[in-house]
Amino acid sequence: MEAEAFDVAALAPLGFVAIGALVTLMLEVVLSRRAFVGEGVDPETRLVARARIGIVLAFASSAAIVLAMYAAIYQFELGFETAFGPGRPMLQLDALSTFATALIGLGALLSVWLSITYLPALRINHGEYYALLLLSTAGMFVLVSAVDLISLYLGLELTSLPIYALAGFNRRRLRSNEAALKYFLMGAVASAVLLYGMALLYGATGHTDFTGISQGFAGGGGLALSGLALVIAGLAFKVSVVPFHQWTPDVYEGAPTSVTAFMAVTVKTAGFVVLMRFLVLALPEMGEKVSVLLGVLAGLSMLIGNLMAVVQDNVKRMLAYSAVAHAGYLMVGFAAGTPEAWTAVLFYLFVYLFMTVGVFCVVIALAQGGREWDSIEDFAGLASQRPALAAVMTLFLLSLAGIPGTAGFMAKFYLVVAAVDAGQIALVLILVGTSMVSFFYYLRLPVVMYMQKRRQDPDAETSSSEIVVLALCAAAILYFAFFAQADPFGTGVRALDVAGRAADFLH
Amino acid sequence: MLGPYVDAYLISWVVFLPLASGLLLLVANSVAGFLLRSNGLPKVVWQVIAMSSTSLTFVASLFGLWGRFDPEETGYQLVERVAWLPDYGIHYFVGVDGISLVLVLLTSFLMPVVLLASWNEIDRWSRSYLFFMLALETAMLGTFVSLNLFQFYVLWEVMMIPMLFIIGIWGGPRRIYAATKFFLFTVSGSLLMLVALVIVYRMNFEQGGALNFDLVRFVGHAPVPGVPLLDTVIPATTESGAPWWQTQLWLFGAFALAFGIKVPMVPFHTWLPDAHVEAPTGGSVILAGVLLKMGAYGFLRFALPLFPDAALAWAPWMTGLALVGIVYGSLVAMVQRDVKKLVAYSSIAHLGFVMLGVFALNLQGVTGAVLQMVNHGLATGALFVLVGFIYARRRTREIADFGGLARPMPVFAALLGFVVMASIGLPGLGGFVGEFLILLGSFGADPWAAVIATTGVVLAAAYMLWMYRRVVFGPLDKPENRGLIDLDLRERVAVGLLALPIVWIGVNPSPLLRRIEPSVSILLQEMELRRSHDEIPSAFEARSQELP
Amino acid sequence: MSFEMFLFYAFAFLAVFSAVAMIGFVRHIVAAAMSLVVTMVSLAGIYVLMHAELIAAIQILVYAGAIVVLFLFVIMLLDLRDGGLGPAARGQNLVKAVGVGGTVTIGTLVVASVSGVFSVNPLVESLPEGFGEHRALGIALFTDYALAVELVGLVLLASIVGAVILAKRKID
Amino acid sequence: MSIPIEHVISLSALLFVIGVVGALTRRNLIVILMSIELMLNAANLALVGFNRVWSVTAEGAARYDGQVFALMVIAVAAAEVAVGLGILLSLIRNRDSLNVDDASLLRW
Repeated sequence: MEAEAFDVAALAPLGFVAIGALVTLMLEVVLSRRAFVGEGVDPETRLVARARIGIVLAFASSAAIVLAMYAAIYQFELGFETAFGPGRPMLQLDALSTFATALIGLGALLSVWLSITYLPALRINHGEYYALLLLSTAGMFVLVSAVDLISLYLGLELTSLPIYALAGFNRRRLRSNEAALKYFLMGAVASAVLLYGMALLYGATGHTDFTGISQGFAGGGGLALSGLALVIAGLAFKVSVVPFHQWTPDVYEGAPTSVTAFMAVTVKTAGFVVLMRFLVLALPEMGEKVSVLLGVLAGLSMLIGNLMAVVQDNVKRMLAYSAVAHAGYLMVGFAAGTPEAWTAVLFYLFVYLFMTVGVFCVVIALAQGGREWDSIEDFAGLASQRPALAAVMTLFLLSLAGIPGTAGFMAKFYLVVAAVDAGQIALVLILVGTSMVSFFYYLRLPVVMYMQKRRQDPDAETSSSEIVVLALCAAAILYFAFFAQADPFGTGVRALDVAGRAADFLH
Repeated sequence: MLGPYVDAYLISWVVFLPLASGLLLLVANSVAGFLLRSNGLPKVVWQVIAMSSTSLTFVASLFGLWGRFDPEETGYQLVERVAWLPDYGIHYFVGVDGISLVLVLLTSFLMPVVLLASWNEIDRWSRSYLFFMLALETAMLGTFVSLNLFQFYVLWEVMMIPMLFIIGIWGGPRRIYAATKFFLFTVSGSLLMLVALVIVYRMNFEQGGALNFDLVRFVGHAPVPGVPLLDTVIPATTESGAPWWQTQLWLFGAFALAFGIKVPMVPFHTWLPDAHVEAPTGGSVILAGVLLKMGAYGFLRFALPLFPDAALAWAPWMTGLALVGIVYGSLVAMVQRDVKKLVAYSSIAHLGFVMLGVFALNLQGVTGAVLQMVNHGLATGALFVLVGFIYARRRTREIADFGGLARPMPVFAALLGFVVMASIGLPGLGGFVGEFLILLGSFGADPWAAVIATTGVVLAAAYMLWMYRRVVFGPLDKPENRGLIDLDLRERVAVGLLALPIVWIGVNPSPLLRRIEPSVSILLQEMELRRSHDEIPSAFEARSQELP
Repeated sequence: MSFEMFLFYAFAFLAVFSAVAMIGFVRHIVAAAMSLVVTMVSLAGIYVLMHAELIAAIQILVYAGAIVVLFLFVIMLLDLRDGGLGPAARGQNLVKAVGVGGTVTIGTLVVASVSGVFSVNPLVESLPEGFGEHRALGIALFTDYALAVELVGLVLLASIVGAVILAKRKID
Repeated sequence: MSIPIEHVISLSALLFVIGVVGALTRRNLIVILMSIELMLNAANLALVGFNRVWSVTAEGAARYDGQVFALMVIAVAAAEVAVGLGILLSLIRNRDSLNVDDASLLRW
């Protein structure tokens, strides 16, 4: 492959968030210097000062992310298409990578907004939070454009290391420590497995870039196949597909909720996009075997995710298993492996972002007094006290369940159409059957919110940043429920077409 | 000024008017509070808004739809079609034929009556209640007029959400259980239908058709009368070499599950008594009056015409289930001690009649089934309304707690007697015509089925009259019953409004039949045309050439 | 057997032996860390044999010099009285047994498949001049792989920030 | 003569398996971390070994994919250990045990 001239502009999104991370680090130091002269400041003043600094940092990070998203969208509109690196292509700039970059940027942006009032509420308002979040976002930007095993591995580590730290960010809370530990240990093992798989692929094909691997892969052979299996296993861990999902419930529950929201949407997006690119570029004629393997993973994830979610009493845990189930739905698209399926997967990820951020935002809006209100009983009678919050929560849950009238249904619908088209009837039936199971647990929250009496009376209020996030997510879910493919406001953008353009990266 | 728009989009106006006023209700309180500087307006304001919008909807459907509907013309009328998700062949596509017309009228008629009847029943969150009722009306009307499979599915599922909340928030003591059960049964049942829809859609495409979810082929401005539904050739069995999931037998099964749960047919009926007993009066009436009709309507509109071979193959089984429903429903109704539960089980029996008529697959049977849907909606609705009135006075529905109500409440007794007669199918009232046609059709299809069904008629008379006797006659031995106040004007008007069409249909059913029959006969022709005899592929080609 | 081969097997034995010792039968955690050092150094020796001098040097610098020291530092910080290891690998339940078995199987598969694969691409006997020396590798690093080096910089930054915030003694 | 690549890869596989076994069976957190390091080292050995096979391009120029990859992995491993030990320390502050099984708040 002829390497293109190294175009620094192509790195703009990555550059913006990386610089943003450095700026927030510096800013925190400078601002806290000014705020805490001397040790004699009383704790109350310190807290207030911290909260103010946190807002400044959040704005700085938002600015960095918005710039990155703007750059990505600009690149997408212009239809850039280069594989680049200073010498040999490491990253690929194309519709898929810019689409995913914008999507991940959106997830990161919403997570930053979620954190503004949540961090002070849990008393973990430290500037490093935003820097870590931005660094992880940078890692995902690398991940979604990686066309080489080396950049894939580095992107993965850059994504994961900050999240390990973020998961343990609530240092006073044992649960948070343990979540971080568990995520770290299992993640490190998974990435070692992935690395070993990469080494084997390299050995079998003599290349580390995806196209080189696809040329060398011809015919497979035991070495290449076992390498492939290990790589898929390593990536499956990141997107929490059964049987590599064991970390999910504990980490979702233990990590601070804003971190959970962040990783639930962005890591999943990045992981699925890189898996997609790897499968399509490195295995152009994805064999029957790989399809069957992915199908088995999909079926297991749907079954186990949905069944386990039914018995959970903690909302975050339940959502973790539901995340496993959704990973299974997405894997159905992977098993189908047609261009329509890739489009459906990307659209699903897009919609999934709003539903998931929205749901976790409601959990965050309930947090107060340094404690999370995340057991199902904590939601009882919410509708009588905070009706708007209960209403949007119901909307998000219905969307996750895939009830018509929500964007979640459209996403599932496109997936089903693509899978039927590819003849994956067995998987579609599993999808449908497990969706029936999922109604049980998604329905529980609306039922307790609307039909039971309020037990506790926290007088928390939804902060304005949370209102913005909730309104945005709810509006998006309603809008894309009806206009996934239409353009009633004449913006010239139709969501499904955008996803289709992004999925068309192979030609 | 709006005239031309109203003309061109008549159905949409009817369908979306309730939802629009419902949304108005949601925002109105804050707006009014802001403008008038008050803490919201009294409940009666919201009730008046809801009442007037539903009444307007009824008037519009009566004069607009019924008035402009041309009984001479077969096929769909007043059609509207707007691109929605065009790349997937999904359109906002509505239109009415005789079958949907009467059901639309039934729905829009019941809604204001229900609101009137349950005027004082809801005492908390009444604005939300009215919103859910209005949203429910839009969803129901939209389902009846949908001519696009996808749109139908979406509305079909969306319909359950308001009902879930109506039962779950304003229902009786076991409301959470009942609401959840109702929702899970009906929503999960339809998921397989979605898969079947998608499969049919793909098959249509693979056979060279467009990517299309429209039920009828759309030519020019309006669908040509009698045009085939979706030009797809669906093999009857796997013998043609098709994979199992592309055969009519399986696809029909998926549809039948969704519709059968909704009807409800017997093995899937268990959600119904719970939902009815726990629901507030308004919910019960709508549930019995309209929602149950959705299942039978779905069979007529979608399952039969799309899968005629499978419908024939399944017909004996479905007839059997319908008969089981009739007999079982009647027998269980007989031993009920709770009036509402009794009415709920009688609904199962009545819907068994409807399904019997549908699967007679002949003109009398199907016409009778459609007519019976209307009758059942009116009569059972009135029964639930009356039960609601008595429950509001005594806070009990146990038959044993009553007795001798004729003395303190003569008007109530008279109206209940009338409605019971209507429900039994007394000649001269609506129920008689429908049941008679069904039995006639069923006799033509299978005499034995008609014979068994007749026992259902007898049983219905037995349990209804027995209930009536125990509630209204006999000694007035309970002291609580002595001081009961008779129905007031509002209540009399509500029941009277329901009684009016019952008499009208009984005396003069021909305006209804004149509109239902042509549509039914087209439907049956359609089925015959699409039967996959061996020459079907050539017939398919011929049809494709016929149409541009 | 050439001297080179002898050295390879010697290093290989040392590496495997100390690795097994680390996870298997040392009693004190410091001894485990020392076993890790031995493995690392043996691997460095093997790298030299395979014309990867720079890697060998870095292996010793980073692993023996930095990583294991970090381990020892933490061990010291924790002040473990009993060596902290407890009874050697006890009670493996079914899941773990399956996991281990699966991995061993994969390993065996790999080994078995190795011989077949390399018949198509035999070992290159005549390596280019100066293969694996610091100069050649350095040039490759800062031309073809410059982007990767930048990314590693970010990874290290992230880990520093993360480690500091997690391990800092006092936070408010 | 040079070392047969099969032997190098077998050694690497063996070390990897030892690492996996250690990570899965040991209960001491620090030993688990060490086992993970062992796994990374095994991968490095494979990368360097395979680089010996794919050492020249068709034109005869040297190729360093594997060795560069190995270098990156060494750096990343250091970063990983730093974060891992950081998590360990913050955990130990709240709970005085190094045993995995004591992490019982969250079910394993």
